[in-house]
This record gives sequence, C-alpha cells and structure tokens, in this order.
Amino acid sequence: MAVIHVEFAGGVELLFDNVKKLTIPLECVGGDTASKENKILTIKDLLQRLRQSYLKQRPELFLQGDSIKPGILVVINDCDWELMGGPDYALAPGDTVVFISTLHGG
Amino acid sequence: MAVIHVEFAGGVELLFDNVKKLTIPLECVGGDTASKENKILTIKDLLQRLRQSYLKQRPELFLQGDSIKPGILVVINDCDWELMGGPDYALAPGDTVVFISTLHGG
Amino acid sequence: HETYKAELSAEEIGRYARQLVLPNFGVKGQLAMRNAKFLVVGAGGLGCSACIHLSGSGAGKLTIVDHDRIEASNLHRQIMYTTADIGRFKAEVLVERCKNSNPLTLYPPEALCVALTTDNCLELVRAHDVILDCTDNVYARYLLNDACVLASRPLVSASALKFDGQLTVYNFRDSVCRRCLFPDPKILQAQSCDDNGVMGPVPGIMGALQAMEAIKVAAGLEVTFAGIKLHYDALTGSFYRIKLRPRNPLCPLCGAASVIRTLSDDHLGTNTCFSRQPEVPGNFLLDQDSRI
Amino acid sequence: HETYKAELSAEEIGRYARQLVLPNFGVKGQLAMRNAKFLVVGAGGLGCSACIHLSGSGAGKLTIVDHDRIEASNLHRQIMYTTADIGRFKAEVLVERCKNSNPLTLYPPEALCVALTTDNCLELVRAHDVILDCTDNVYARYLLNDACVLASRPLVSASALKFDGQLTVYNFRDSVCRRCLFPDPKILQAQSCDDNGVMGPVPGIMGALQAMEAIKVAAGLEVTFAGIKLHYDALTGSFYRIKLRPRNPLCPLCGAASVIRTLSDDHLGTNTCFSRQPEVPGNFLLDQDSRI
Ligand SMILES: [Zn+2]
Ligand SMILES: [Zn+2]
Repeated sequence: MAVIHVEFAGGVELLFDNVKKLTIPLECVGGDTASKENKILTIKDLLQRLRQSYLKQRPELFLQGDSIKPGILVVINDCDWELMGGPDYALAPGDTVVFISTLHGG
Repeated sequence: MAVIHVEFAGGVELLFDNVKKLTIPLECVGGDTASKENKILTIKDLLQRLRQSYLKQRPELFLQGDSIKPGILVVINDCDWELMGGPDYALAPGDTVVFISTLHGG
Repeated sequence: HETYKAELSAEEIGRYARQLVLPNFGVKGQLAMRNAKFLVVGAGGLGCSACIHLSGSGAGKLTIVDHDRIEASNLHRQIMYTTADIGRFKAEVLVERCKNSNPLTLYPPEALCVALTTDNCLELVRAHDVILDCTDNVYARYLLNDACVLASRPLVSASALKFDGQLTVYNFRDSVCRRCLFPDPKILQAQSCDDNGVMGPVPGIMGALQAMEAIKVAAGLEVTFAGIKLHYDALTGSFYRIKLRPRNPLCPLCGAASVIRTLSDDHLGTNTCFSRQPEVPGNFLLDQDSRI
Repeated sequence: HETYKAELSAEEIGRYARQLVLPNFGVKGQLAMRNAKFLVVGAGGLGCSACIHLSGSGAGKLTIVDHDRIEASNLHRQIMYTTADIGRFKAEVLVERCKNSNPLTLYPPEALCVALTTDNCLELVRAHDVILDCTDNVYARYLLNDACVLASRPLVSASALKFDGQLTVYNFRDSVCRRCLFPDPKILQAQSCDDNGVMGPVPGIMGALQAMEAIKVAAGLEVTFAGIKLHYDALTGSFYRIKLRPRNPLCPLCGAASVIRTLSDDHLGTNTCFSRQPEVPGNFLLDQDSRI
C-alpha cells in the first residue's frame, strides 16, 4: 500500500498528542472521494487531513486559514517546500513530510 | 544508467586523493566481463574495483587481503554491512556505500 | 595594535599546533582567524559555548553583547559561569573567561553589557566580519538579521529549546535571510528557554556547532550550512539537514523591492528584552513526581 | 552524605528550573541525575565539554580520571582550562571548575590524576553507573570497553580527530561492545589528535553530545545511540547515523564463548600512555603559506 511519512519536530508534535511520526496511506490523505476520482493529492490536502484526523489541540498554532502557520517550516524529502512547489506539491508514495517549528531560544 | 554512490569519511578519503564522494556505474564495478555474464555484483567486487581504479596510496591501510582493513566500518544505506550480508551483499542501483574510519582521538 | 598580522608568533604556533597541522586549515586558516572580527550577541547557553571555542581557536577580535546578569537557573547550561558569578553581567564574565583561556588574540575580547537596539545594532555589525546570533528572542533575532542584510554580513544563527536545537548561516553570499522564510516577526509565536525549559547540553552542542561554522566562514572553508538548516532532536537523536529555498525575490528586506531600508521597531514589533521580568529562582512548583 | 535523596531542595529547584519544566525530564529525571554516578575517563577536549555539562545538569557523582598535565597546545580545544593552568593536572583543574559551576551535587566531584590501567579500571567502573569514554588512544578505549562488559555498565563513547567526530553507546542492554565491531586492538592503526590535529570545536560538540546521551542513560530516557553510531564531518556539515550490527555471538569479550574474562594486556597490546612523549610546543615548522 502506498503511504507517506509525516514527522513533527521542534514543538509541533505537542499539537499532535506528542506523536513525532505518522505513516498515512496516500489514499487516506484526500478522504473517501479522492481515491475514487483518482485526484492528485497535494500538501494542501495533507494539511486538511491532519487537521481533521490528527490535530489534537489549538489548531490555530498549526494552521492559519488553509495554510501553515508562519514560523513552521514544511520540509518535503529534506527540502523546504518552497523548492518543491509549496502547498500544491503533489504527494508521491514514500514521501516524507516534516513540520518543524522555528526555535528562537538560546 | 544504474549507479551506486560511494563515500569516504573519517580519514579514509586521504587514501583516495581526498575525494569524499564517488558515483560509479554499477556495470563498471565488476569490470568488462561482469556485464556480459550478468554477474551479481557484491561489495567484494566493489573493494576490488576501488583498489584497481581509485585507491591512490597505501592500499594496506584500506584492504587486508581481499577484505576491508579492521577499523574501517562499511556502511550500506546507513546500515553496518554485517546487517546486510557483509562482503557478499549484492549491490543494487542507487545504493550508497560509505567507508568510515573508527576514530580514537579525544 | 591595529596592524593586520601576516605571520604567527612562536607562541601562537605552539598554542594552535593542532589546528596548524590540518591540511584543510593550516597556517592560512589560522591567520584568517587571527585577523577576523566576530560579534556574538547573547551570552547565554549558546554564547558561552560559541565564545570559548572561538576564542580558543584564535579569533582575532571577539565582541560579546548581553545586558543580562547571571542567575542561578542559568548555570545548568551556561557553562562558563560559576555560582560565585551570580549577579554579575554575563558579557563581562564571559570576556574574562575568554581572556584567561587565550591571551594571544590580536585584540582583547570586549564586553558590551547593553541591550541590542535599533540604535546600536548596525554600527556594531558593520565593525565586525562574522556575526553570531546567540540571542533568545524573536525581536533580537530579526534585528540582527536586518542589520546583517543592510551591512552585508554573514549571520551564523543557532537556537535551542527543550530537547531541540537549530543552526543555519543566513545572508552568506546568496543564502536566504530570516525574512525570506518568515517575513513578519510580529505574528510569530515564540517560546523561550526561561518559560519552556531546555536540557543543559543542547545549547552547548549548538553553540559549539555555531563556532565551527563561524570559523569556516572566517577561514574561507566551504560554508556548508548556508542555505541549509540543521535541526537536532536530542530525544530521538535525529539530525535533519534541510535544504532551504533560495533568496525570496519578494523578501521585504533582501528582495528586489525591499521596503525595509533601516532598522526600525515598525518592522520588528515590541522589544521584549526590556519588559521581561527577571527569573525568579524557586518559582517552580513541585509536582507529584517529586514524592516517589 | 551517602543517602539516596528522593526530594529536591529549594536551591536545587531554583538551579534546575529549566530542566524541571520539561515534561520528558522533570523532577523524575532530575532526581535520577541527582543519584547517578558518572565516571569520565579523559579530561581533554571531550572530557572538558562532557564534564561541565554533566555537572551543570546535576550529576550526583562525577569522577574524572586523567594523568595528563595541561599544555599550551591543549587550550584551543580544552575549553575549561586557562593559560594560568598550564602544568597542572587536567583532572584536578576540571574538578575545580565543575565544583565552582555546581556545588549542589550529592557528592563533590573527584579527580584521579592517574592513568587507567588493568589494575584500577574494573573497580572504578564498578563504582559508577554510567561510564564516559573521553580518552585519546586505542589502549584505553579497549580497556574501558572490556571493563564495562565485565562489570555490565553502559559505555558512552565519543571521539574526535581533525574535522570529524563519532559517538555511540556501547554495551547498553543488548547493544554491541567495541570488540563486536573490531575484536583485536593490537592490529588497529590509530591516529591521535596530538599527531594529526583537531579543530577546536569538534571535541566540544562531541563531548556535549556525549553528556546528553549519558543524561539520557541515567534519566531512563530512550537511549537512541545504543546500537547506532553517529559520525559528524565538520567540513561537509554531514551527520551520518549508522545502524550497527547486533552483538556478535563470536565476540571474544561479550560473546557466548568469550575468551576475555579479566582485564589483561594480553588482549590489549601496549599501553602507549606511558611511552608517549609530552607535547613540544613550537615544534611545528612554518610552511610557505605563512608568508602570504
Ligand atoms: Zn530575505
Ligand atoms: Zn562484544
């Protein structure tokens, strides 16, 4: 089964019940209708799926409207998502998407 | 073209003219006859290829007989080669093999 | 005393012998260090570790800026301070320690026991070659970032919180600045070590990594964390090495149509350094775990 | 003074406040640190960094073993020593620094200014809970490894050379020992920092990482570098995280048919600690680069 790997670091994991790693079947990212329609699934879809099924508290610290909250870096296969097409990046089986808070302490 | 990636670290690179990374076409690992015979290529073959074509000095610091010199860790795709079958591991396209000296300084 | 030195003394050769034998560093690298000026802002956990390594490795000039005084709750991570130093200015004590470690530097290290502000920041940055961000708040981090872009200086930035640390080199050649990633500091939610805690060794690790990158900048070695962000997670023992975007052409600071051309609180928000309450030792309430 | 302490004093709560607020560490972790005994062998670059972080984080007992005296060429990387300390025993000075940083530990830190030998090693290892290998030679590394297997103690081992550093935790639960990887030290070719050099921050980074792992062992956190070896390359900014083999059933030390049942030079080779010449400052010849 095609899956993607999702990781949380730098404090983002606290919003997800302290879970640092998830493995999500790709077809589950888009919900029921997606697989039927063979829809291309993007990071945007992943953000919605995370909000609906995994985000446990204070969604406003993870999302701002439909996009990611500023201060959280979205990393696709070790690259900043801006290098990969941003929210419209089409997820592929085996992808690893990491959400990392920018730290400001010292 | 199917290639493997070879890296040297912890001082092993000094024996290879200070080159830290090589990309070698898989069919070149075994030499001319190998590709014709569709031979399975192993780490053993890679060691011989490295000795014949890349090793620049003091081969006795890299090899002991046909095998690797004790003190050098052979790492296949982030795993100790002992987990992968050792010298008989069959190389696959895209593999990364890293040779790392054990350090004893402090 | 102001002269650029092109040779090492016998005493320097003895002291730096273990760096001089390194083919990738050698006399050339040591002389580059010898003549380089480092500005370190923040003398906390990151700054303690970064400064003593820079000083030890032969930094020609080291200026340390911090207006904070040492408190008991700093000592678990701020490794250059002793219990007897509590109440003293951090920058002053750290400069003493650096001097005692290495008296051979081109200039004596200098302490500035003041807060970094829009008034003093640009001049300080301009007077140095390599800038280290060892601060502990969003305001200072963006202020330093803005000054480094305006003055064209590389900014070696590290941070630490809880079990996590980060490192990157901003504004080195064509690498991103902080605002290319997140343009507006005023909407960022930030956590501080004081409120949220930090494991002692984490800032020590990150500060030493920061010194290593600053040395690479000064010595002309390849600067491998420009455009790359390192994230270290001590709990899982993971190191993420993230390739960052190129400079953002729409960046309000370093972009083509930049709107930020001076240091100003308009672009920075509130300077919380001045409003922060001093740490109160003993304000932590014992939980049930303490009665095992 | 010998009592296990099950509560933290108000002073301790103030000092460790930033670790106490961490949900993964908290009072439970701090009390575990408070009652743990750490043996650090080697007070060089790794040991300086590891010890000051262990002490700062609240190590209950810290014993530091090193028979070397401080030399000028140590100072660039051995961050806890000053120029005035040259000629003194490293372990003695490092213990002073740790005491000054943190006087609240259950036992005062202790310096043993002797070489580690087959005669004293096993007893020392048995008297402690967590062992840190901060040594600089093959002999001492195998001696400590053998003692840790014979005494069933986890060995947090780090090393540094040139631009590279390594870290792993040997003999923790079912993780490998050093001899599972390379059974015979007598045939190993080893380079030392003294002969081959090392960049100052590298042992600082590795020593702080080592302290972090030792704290995780003591505090009962998941020990993520047991059976995993970290390799850090400062030149390329790379971190390799290598999954090691399981225990080798044929290991001469920890294997089923082990032949090494006592500490003995027969299995270790020559103890080069005793034959090593002291470092001669100034013996480095200036090359052409110095005349740029
Ligand atoms: Zn920018
Ligand atoms: Zn073993």
